[in-house]
Amino acid sequence: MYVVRPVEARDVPLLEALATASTPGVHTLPRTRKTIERAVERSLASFSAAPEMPSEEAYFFVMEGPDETIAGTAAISATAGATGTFFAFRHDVLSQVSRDLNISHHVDALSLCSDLTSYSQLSGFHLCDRRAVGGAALLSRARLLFAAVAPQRFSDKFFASMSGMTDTNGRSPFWEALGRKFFGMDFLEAERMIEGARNRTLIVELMPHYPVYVPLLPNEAQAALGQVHAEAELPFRILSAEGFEPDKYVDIFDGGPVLRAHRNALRSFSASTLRRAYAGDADNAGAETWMIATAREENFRALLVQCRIVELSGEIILPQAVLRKLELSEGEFVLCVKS
Amino acid sequence: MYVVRPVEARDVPLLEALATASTPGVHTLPRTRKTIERAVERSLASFSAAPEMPSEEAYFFVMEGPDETIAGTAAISATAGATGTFFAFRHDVLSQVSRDLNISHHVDALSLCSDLTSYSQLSGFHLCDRRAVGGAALLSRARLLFAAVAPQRFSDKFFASMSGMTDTNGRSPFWEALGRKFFGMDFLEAERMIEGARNRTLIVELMPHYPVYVPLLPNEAQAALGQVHAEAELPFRILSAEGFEPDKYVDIFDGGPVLRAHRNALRSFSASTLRRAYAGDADNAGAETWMIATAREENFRALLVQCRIVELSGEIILPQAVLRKLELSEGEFVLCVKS
Amino acid sequence: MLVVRAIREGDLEGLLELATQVGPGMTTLKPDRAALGRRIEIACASFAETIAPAQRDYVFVMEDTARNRLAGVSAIKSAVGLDEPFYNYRLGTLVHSSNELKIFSRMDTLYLSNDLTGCAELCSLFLHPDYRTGSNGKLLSKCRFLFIAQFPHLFPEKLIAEMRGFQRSDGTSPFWDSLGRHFFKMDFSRADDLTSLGQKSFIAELMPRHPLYVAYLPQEAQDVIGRVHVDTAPARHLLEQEGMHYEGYVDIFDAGPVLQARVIELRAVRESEMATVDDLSGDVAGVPCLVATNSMQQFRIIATDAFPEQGRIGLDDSHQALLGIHAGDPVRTMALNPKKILHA
Amino acid sequence: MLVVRAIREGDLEGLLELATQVGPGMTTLKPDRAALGRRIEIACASFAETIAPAQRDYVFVMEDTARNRLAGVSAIKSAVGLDEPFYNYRLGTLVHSSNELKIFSRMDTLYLSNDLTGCAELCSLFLHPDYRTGSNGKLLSKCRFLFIAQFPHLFPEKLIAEMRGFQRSDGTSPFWDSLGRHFFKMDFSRADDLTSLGQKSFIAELMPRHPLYVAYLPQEAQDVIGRVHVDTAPARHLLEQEGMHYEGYVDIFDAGPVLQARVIELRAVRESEMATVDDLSGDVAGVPCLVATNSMQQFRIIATDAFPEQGRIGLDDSHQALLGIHAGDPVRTMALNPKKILHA
Repeated sequence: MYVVRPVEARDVPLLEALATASTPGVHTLPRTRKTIERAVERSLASFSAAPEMPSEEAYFFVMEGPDETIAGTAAISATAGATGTFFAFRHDVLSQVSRDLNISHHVDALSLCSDLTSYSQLSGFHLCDRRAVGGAALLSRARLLFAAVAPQRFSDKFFASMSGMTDTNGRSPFWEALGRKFFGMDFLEAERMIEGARNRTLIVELMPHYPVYVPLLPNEAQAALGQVHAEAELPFRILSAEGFEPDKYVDIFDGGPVLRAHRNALRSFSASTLRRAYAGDADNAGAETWMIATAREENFRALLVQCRIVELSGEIILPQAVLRKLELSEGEFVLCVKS
Repeated sequence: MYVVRPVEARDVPLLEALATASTPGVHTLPRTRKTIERAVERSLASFSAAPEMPSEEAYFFVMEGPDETIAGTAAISATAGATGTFFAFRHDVLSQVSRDLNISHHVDALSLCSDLTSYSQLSGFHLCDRRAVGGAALLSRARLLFAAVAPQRFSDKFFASMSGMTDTNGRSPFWEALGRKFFGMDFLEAERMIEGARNRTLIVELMPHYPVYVPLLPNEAQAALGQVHAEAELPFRILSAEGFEPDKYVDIFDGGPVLRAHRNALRSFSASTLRRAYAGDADNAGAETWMIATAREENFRALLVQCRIVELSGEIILPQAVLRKLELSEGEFVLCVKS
Repeated sequence: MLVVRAIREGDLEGLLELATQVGPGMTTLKPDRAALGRRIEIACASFAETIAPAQRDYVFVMEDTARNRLAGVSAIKSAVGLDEPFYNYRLGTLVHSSNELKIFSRMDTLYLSNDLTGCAELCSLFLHPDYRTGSNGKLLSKCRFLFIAQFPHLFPEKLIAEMRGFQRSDGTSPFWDSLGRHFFKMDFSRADDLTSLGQKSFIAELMPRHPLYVAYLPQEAQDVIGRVHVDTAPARHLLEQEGMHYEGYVDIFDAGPVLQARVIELRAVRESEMATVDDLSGDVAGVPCLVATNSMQQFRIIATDAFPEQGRIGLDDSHQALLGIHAGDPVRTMALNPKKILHA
Repeated sequence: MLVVRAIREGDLEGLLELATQVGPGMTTLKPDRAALGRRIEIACASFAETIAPAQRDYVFVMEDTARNRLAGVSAIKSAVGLDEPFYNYRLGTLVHSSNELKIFSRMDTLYLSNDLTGCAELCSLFLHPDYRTGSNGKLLSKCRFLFIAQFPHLFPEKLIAEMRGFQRSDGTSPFWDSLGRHFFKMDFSRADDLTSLGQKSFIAELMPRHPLYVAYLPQEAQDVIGRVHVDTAPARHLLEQEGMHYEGYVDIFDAGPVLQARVIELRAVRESEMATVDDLSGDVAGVPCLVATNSMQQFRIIATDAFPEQGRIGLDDSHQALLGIHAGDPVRTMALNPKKILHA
């Protein structure tokens, strides 16, 4: 049974071991002991804070496998910009018209923008154990269930930037056509220097302030625009099912798509229900898989369970083992959404 | 009883008489015999066309008063750009950062954009008879009921540009600060030359292609940004109640707000129901005002009626006089939405 | 004997014949009788000073007096861009730097501009192939500088000349292929045809209006910015000798350079001198000189060896006749070639 | 007797004393011993040619040899903007025209640019109030042009000088109030202080980056673009005499003009001449001249009446001593004042 819970200080050594095994450039995970420690500390401080408005908080979750090892990580920031400004390219359509030649056409252009700064940002999704694929959706969506439990900690708009196309050497055709001209370094080197962040001042110092005309990009870069990395297909599918949509924003470094949603469009918000949990051996005839999360902000837990929910009842009957995993007493509230 | 119906050729003389009485600069009505005739012809052609996709069609409606005079007009275009490109200012927030001085701020800027080109556009709302204010909502919303009846004729996104602030002399502070610099003429003169259109090539020839920094505008122009003209407050309220919202677009000439909505957010679409109409003297206890439109594309009619609707029934009982006004036989479908 | 002089009404046939020799690529000199007639009319009104200075178009023809035939043509337009917008790209610099990453990049940037609006322009230079020898090309090109030196008050502060840009041997343009083509779905020769119909401004409406980093273009296109067509290199050299230079303005289609100069810095304005004509018989050792009359309507100029000194210049009868002057008359003169290229 | 010469290590005390007289507004000449010490070190390395040409900072001092005291200072930086981005606004033109409405508007536009990156800059001119008489100011300013004429190969193509912009009588700037202030919530003097700490580039990060139509600004601000502070008008005039001119680049804060020139077009480069020194006793009628040594490390220059002709120049013992030369030595010389302003 997989359980998603907030990261704890004792997780640092395991996280460090896992970071070295992941594909560079694809994940926005911290990679060194120091940055991992910083991320964990920040998460602990965020969970214990009681913000009136979303601000600098960053919540870091881990998924425990049946053997209590860490099977994956996922994070969510209260605001993408935190103390800075979050940059993305907005894919605009510019109109060019010549009446006398009777020609009119539209030119695609990418403009550096800070539109997403105040959004809450999903990041750091990483499934360490490939066998844990059954828990992938739990890992990704648990963050949103937490947001549904504690909406005052988050914006009402969310996004997740999907890793863009790179080749097996970590070379990004989009970066070659754009970022390299301004940074003068490899994609992976740039990602390492900037630690995956998109809210740093050096972005405004180095990236172009004028629209980038898409037709001027090499074909290879145009083809990569808005395309997800093979390793990001799973999170892309999960978030799409949750209600996210790619529209007009792409990542400034690798051109990967930014998925956006208003919380009203997300199943964790619009299709979840609050119920009182009781222990029992429920009738499993016609059981479905449900995602169940504690309705409390501290000591948050989420997991998957097979059960049958009675529509008009305000209750849910869960096995005693599940209640124990969730650290729940009978009669406490849980948030339930169909998996 | 007010009835909204498509304009007919016989309406031209009356429309001409009404045009001269309306406030210049506030309405996008045709004003001369020739332009009125052209608008009417275009509307007749649009209603009789069977477009597979929204294109150049422009539908022109009139509201008949009890005495069969014309009490108001309203129009809706299938696509705002028609054969051209519809221009608006997008109100962007640009981010300026200096890390070393530890200063970061946001600057508002207006960018000429063509984002609204493929939207369907509401326009030409004009209540000629001030006593007809009770029919104002009918006049405005009937266009959307028609769109709900014939959705294939329209985009799934709609907007309406509200007239911006002008003083009693028709002087627009926003125009003085911007348009005048490029057109070198008065606001009313420019509106007359361009006939209220925002999809003409001369706009791209004359208006600035670079962002206009809002802080550089005189205070008076900044104050007018996104503000509606006193005469547009009524349509503004009606459309707001229907589900429209002002967000980040403003008119390029007078800075008036552009209201936008996806059709799913509009009551005419989401809160309307299709019912079979039957004649009868309905029980008027607990009656409410309903807007009723014919569910047919040709010979469209819409009006207001007091009646009580039975929730789970697929029928509606209407007075014989109403059926006659709608030119309906018993058992035919109508679209109903609460007023 | 060759003389360059202000064009006259009667030159239409001769000009038309010249124009048939020009071939494509020179937009202002098509063999179109009506157009050339209108141009001569404006030119005559310009020399007669019956139209405003900014509207003038001074057209000069080279006449072979022995054969009574026109050998070449050149012109100065007093001001460009006053009727139709005059577009160029301007090459600028933007620096992107980050102390944190120790990055300092100096990026070339192209700006679509109308900065050259109102400048005078050298244009329409064409020398008949039969006459492409000796100093004829220099006379036909440089006559315009002496004209400007004679009447500097009639010209704006700046003078420009558009040079044809680099083309591949097959006539295609690497710059066009990398930039214009994406915004204007047609090939270079069609675009070129449209400009020759004077429709340049409409094309510019379709070009990108926001500043463009040169680094976005392929290397081949970057390399030809400001480079002239191989056939145009000698013409560029002549103009550079006279003080014109490339300052980063280029053609929006082929990135050919615009040469420019402030009028007061032209060699002709700095170095040309007035002299009084003396009779001369027999040969005298001299240096190649340009000698021009002081009159506007009777502007005539020749290239000949002479030795102007202390405000006097000796010219024999035949040269005086070519210029339509006599001993005692004033002329403006300048060495045909600059003494040296300064620090070049 | 006054001579201008290359600065030396031993000039620190004298320079510091001068700097205390400067007052606010000159960012490169603050009375800061450590900073001035570093500057002298770089200047000495520049004259000794032990650092690369682009890093050099040639500082000249005017010495009163009788009183063994420094009377003034001036400098040439070899290249600006190579360590910190160097920002200006550039005034350009955009034409908006519509045939249909018969509108043709020519709009001035400001572009934030780093175009002047790499140019040499005249800077740090200060003359002690006790010496503000006669030709001293001219000598102190113009010495730099003769230095450039002597060593043109060490300089880039362009030379610039930033002029202080217009201020109201209360010290406020109409241009700042209309533009910078909106993007940078502080007053002009605070912004000016920050730039004097060398933090200009950070401020520029906050300025609008998209092209700006000048017409957006109030008339008062439009009117001062390219206008100098009233106290700076004489300095501007001196530089313009030498061939520098305003080409549309202005300061991002106060819109003061940047004067610029191509080095090969400077009067000193065109007109200065080499001459051999002859002994002279007694007065000779002459014109005010600048006379400079040919040495870099021992560069010395004076202003005196002289009559250079045919490659010879007579100088008496005292002037030879000031320059540290003897009869038979070569010098570079040029009339202190231009013969006439060309067509101005």
